[in-house]
Amino acid sequence: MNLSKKQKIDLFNTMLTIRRFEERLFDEFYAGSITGFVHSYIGEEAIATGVIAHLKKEDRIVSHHRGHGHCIAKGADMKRMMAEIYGRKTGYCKGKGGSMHIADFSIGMLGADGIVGAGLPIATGASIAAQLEGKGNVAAVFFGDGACQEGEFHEALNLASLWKLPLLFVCENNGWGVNTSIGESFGAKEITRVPDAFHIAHKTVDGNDVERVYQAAEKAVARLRKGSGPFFLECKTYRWHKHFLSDALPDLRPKNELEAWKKKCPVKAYETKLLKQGILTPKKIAAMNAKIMDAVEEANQYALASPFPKPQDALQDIYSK
Amino acid sequence: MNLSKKQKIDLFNTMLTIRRFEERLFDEFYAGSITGFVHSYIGEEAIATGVIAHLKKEDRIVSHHRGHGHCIAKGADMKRMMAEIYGRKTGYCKGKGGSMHIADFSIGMLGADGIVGAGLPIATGASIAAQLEGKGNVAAVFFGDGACQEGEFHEALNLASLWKLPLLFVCENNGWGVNTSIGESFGAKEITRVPDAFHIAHKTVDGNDVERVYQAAEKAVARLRKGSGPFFLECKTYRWHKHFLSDALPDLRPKNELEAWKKKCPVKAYETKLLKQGILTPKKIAAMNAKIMDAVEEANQYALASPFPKPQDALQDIYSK
Amino acid sequence: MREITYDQAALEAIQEEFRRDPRTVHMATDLPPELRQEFGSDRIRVTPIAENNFVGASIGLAGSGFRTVANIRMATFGFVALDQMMNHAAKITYMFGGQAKFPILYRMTVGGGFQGAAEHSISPYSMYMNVPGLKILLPTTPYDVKGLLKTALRDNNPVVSFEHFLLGGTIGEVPEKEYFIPFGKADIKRKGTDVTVVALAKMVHEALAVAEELAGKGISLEVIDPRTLIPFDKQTVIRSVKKTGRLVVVDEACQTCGAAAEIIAFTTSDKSAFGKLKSAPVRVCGMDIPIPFSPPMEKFALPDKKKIIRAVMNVLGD
Amino acid sequence: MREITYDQAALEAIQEEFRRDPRTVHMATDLPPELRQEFGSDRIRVTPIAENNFVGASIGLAGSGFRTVANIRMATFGFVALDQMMNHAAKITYMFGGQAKFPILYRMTVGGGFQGAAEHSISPYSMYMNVPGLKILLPTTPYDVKGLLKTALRDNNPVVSFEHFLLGGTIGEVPEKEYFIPFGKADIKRKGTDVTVVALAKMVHEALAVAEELAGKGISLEVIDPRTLIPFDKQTVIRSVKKTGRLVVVDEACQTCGAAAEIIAFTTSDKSAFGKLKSAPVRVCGMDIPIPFSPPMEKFALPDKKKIIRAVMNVLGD
Ligand SMILES: Cc1ncc(C[n+]2csc(CCOP(=O)(O)OP(=O)(O)O)c2C)c(N)n1
Ligand SMILES: Cc1ncc(C[n+]2csc(CCOP(=O)(O)OP(=O)(O)O)c2C)c(N)n1
Ligand SMILES: [Mg+2]
Ligand SMILES: [Mg+2]
Repeated sequence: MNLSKKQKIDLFNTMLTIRRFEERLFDEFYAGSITGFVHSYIGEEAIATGVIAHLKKEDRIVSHHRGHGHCIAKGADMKRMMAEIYGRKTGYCKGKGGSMHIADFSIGMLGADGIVGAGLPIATGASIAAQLEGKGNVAAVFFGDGACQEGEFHEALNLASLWKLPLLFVCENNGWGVNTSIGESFGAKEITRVPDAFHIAHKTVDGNDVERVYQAAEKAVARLRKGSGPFFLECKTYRWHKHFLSDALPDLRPKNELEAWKKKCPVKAYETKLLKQGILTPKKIAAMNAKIMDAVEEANQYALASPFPKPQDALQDIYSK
Repeated sequence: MNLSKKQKIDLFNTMLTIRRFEERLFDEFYAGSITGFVHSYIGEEAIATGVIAHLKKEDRIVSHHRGHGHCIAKGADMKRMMAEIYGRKTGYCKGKGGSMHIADFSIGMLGADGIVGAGLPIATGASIAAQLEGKGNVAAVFFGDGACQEGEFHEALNLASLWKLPLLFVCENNGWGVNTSIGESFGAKEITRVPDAFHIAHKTVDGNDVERVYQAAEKAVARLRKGSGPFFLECKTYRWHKHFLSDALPDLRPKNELEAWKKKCPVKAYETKLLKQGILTPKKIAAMNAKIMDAVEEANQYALASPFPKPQDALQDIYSK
Repeated sequence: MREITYDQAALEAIQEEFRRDPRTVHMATDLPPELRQEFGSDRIRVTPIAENNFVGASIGLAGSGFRTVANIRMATFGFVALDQMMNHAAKITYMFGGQAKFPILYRMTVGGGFQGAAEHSISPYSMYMNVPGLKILLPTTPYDVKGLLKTALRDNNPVVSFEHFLLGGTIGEVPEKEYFIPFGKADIKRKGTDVTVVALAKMVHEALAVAEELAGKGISLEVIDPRTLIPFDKQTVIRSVKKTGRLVVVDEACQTCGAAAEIIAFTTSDKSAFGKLKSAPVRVCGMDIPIPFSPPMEKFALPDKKKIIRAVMNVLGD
Repeated sequence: MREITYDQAALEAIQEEFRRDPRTVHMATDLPPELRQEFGSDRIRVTPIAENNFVGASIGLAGSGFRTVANIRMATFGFVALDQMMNHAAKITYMFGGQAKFPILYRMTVGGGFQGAAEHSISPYSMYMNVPGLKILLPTTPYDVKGLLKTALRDNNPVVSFEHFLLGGTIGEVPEKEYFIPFGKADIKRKGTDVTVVALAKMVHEALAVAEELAGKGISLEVIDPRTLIPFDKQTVIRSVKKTGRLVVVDEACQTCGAAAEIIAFTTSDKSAFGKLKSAPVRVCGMDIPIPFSPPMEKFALPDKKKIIRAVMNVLGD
């Protein structure tokens, strides 16, 4: 399908929003206003953007430790995200979750999660629900190349294949798990060989090219809605920051690798393309950017102005009524 | 490689020994002399026999819940096996293990095990040891089709592929896990698609044809000894008895399926073949059988004559010195 | 009143609630034929042998508005699934700030005494008790299992029901009429005045047998079955101990860090109960060893009536 | 004496033992550069992210005559590996009748206080204590971690070392000369007469700070660090309680069924200690909630000096 002008601008806008959101947050993190484990999605924005563009509110997603991008793309409120990351009462999880555990069930964002691979079984459940409801809704699960090493990956592929679950596997293959390269940690030269073994349709795309991701996801989601079973979309990409912001371990990845990937910045690349196509102008971009910066700053201010939870609030939400 | 007369007779002898051992044991079980969970290997004897024929004492194996055949083929002492199954002090595990937990580390039999899939990671360790020792020794792990559904399977394949471990995966595919068929429980139409995804060499053979198993294992083990990495051998077979002898659940597998497989009895088929080839005569078979029956009966009597452990023996062996 | 088996009572609870609520799903590696027949293969699913997957899938289903019953079978298989159980099921309500409900019933069998050996004979409920966020049941009779599972199937949280392997076939009275047993309400299965005996799982029955036997000798035991471990009805235990001044806790699970340790700890930490204790409390637990296969050793490893009697005599000062 | 960090001390223990015994292997998802440099890639292996696999592979290596150090990193990742840990590592020596040795050292970090939130902040040692067959360490100082790991690396059993996440960078005296700390020998980190304080993991340091503070007010605390949870040096605790008549147990882990419950249970079950207790023992533990992310709530959930002081005053009858 050809993308409309509006669609293209929307994609760019989402990517830029994720980028600006994280940049703002990092300033605060390095200034000491935010603590805990914060994993950056910068460099990988095209994936969440291109995939989630096809999902409705009723479609459910499960994310991983690097989850800000998925939240934003699914339509989460940046104010409540930021407040959560700051540990404030007004955050999505009332300050109980932090960066690694943001969820918004009301928009089908079933949560970021800190255990590698653990979103996969949960997502099979979300897709069973979609299947049972029979309304053509789907589930999507985002996970890294590292998650493919855990047995949970295998079990989820098997179940999805067997039960023809409407589940979109989105592997964000950034080539590394912390400081271990995929070559050192995964025996199948291409990850997609594994879903292929389970007869799961798959495709590998440049995860830094938002239109490629968009187009591949479009076909995949259409298949899923028709009930044709799961789809596996591998998106090759790269993480720009350390594994998590305050990681004490040095980043051992080759410097030139990072430099090369930075040249393939998904946001910049799309900006250049849309400028060339005349869909955007420098002025328009500046306006978009300003608007995003305002929204991000608003979120930041909202978080800063929000109260911390009371100590005793820790005693709430252990159980649901 | 062509099998010598002696090799053929040995294969037949091992299979028959496993068969007679279990038959004897079942009589005792149904008579009430033996308690606990006893899983029968009858119908699958050709696999342990054909594979382990290529293993030396220094090669290590890991078995699963259906482990009697692997023990016998690896050269375990039937007296101590029987005594263990009876829970006697003279058993391999001093009565602590029972049928599901027989091991003889002195001959490289690292144990039967009751958790589906759990032998796989343990076997990767045994093969790392072989690799580190650098003497061309190998490890082999036996597991059912059911075990392929657990994440432990995936993780073991990945590690073996990645580290080129001298590990022989022997999948005893009997088509069922308890009352669930492989078709209902595994998404890859052929199991070997999964090791294939990890670039692990593989072969599927008729697991009821001991020479086929033998020949496939011969090539596989030779490869392993040369350091060419893991091998995956799938052996198609069938279990004749209920999942375990005292299983309260009815056997829900189609009756005709069982009948068909019984016609393909690995022991009977090989007997017929060796008779045809003039390698065995009815007289020789009778003699072999009598000798095996004697040995099995000796084992049985040994077990029966052995004392039970003292209650306080339960307090020993929690830790090694 | 009609008498049915424990397993039958559990099944009835599920049947009744599955009839009431179509957004319920059953998952297990084996097929419960009665359920499949009545509710069909969409709702009654046979899973691959991948416990961690279906324990996790239950969470995804719950977060999507479905209620799942996931039967893990033996508790030992549950160890394969502890990532999803402990890192997720137990924590997901809390760490997401209570924005969603996770109605899940996990079932598994515990216990020894059937020559299952070390792997298959285990009662790990205290491990689950140490990770907040789960509710934990320990039903000991057909009546209790039905009433507790019924309540579980209306609860909006992950509930884990530990059912002793050897209780499944036991028979007891179960009303035809619908009933629910609230969580956090211990059952005083026998009233008494001399010694408080808190017994767990199958040991409730051994304790009751001992109580009967000792009654003949003029010793009166109060036998308390907590029925739910989380929440735990501490007050009933404390009240009883304040009355009797003596406490014996009987549990088949390994002694160290078992539920029995917790029961003694919260009782002795309670000032009023502590003040009334006439003698040191005693545990009668499974030994701190893996369960051996061979019957004489297995019997030695597990609590029994004799050991309970010895403990009772001990707290009575004999 | 020279001072080094806790992490450095742990590393030294491994280096020394790896030099001594070439049949030693290190596995973890990350690369310890000093070890890799000295011992090469055959022995120092970076594993895939598959904890259950390398926990199990350690067992196979052990059964084949190798000793493995498997670093799981955070205890929360250990839940992925509990099948191999609980069903196998803990039981394999026993269920095979002691015919083989399984020398393995498992390491993982525990604890909260660094805004890791519910999943990454956990201290599940009592779960491991409930499954017999493992030896369990809880080293709290650079000196202890080196001496205990040295002993672990000569032990022929699976040993699990739980190391508090926030202790890794702490500094302390560690002799240059080789030494070993035996298992099952508690360390009385401060002698005292009024109250016995048994403290675990990082809480040892909080308890010592409280002891120092209260000493100024004429209250004398005896602070006991058990150092190993299995085996547990019960006698040192009991002896101390018989002297002081008062017991406070401080642990960051969740209270219910935690190690603190066991410590209170074995102490109050001891007739001689029970007889000497002047007041009900008190636990100061992590609350029975998942650890929340936000600092005010996280602080509230964990024990601290104030809470310890309150407990001490409580057992002293104030
Ligand atoms: C079960 C488990 N093991 C280890 C970790 C520690 N850990 C967190 S993220 C990570 C790397 C994950 O790599 P990948 O899945 O590729 O995601 P990426 O960080 O590259 O986006 C590791 C090892 C964890 N969180 N959970
Ligand atoms: C983790 C785990 N889940 C479930 C079981 C119960 N169980 C024992 S054997 C078995 C079936 C195994 O099937 P397969 O691996 O094909 O071996 P087979 O019995 O057919 O030889 C099951 C489900 C178990 N022992 N361990
Ligand atoms: Mg990655
Ligand atoms: Mg099978």
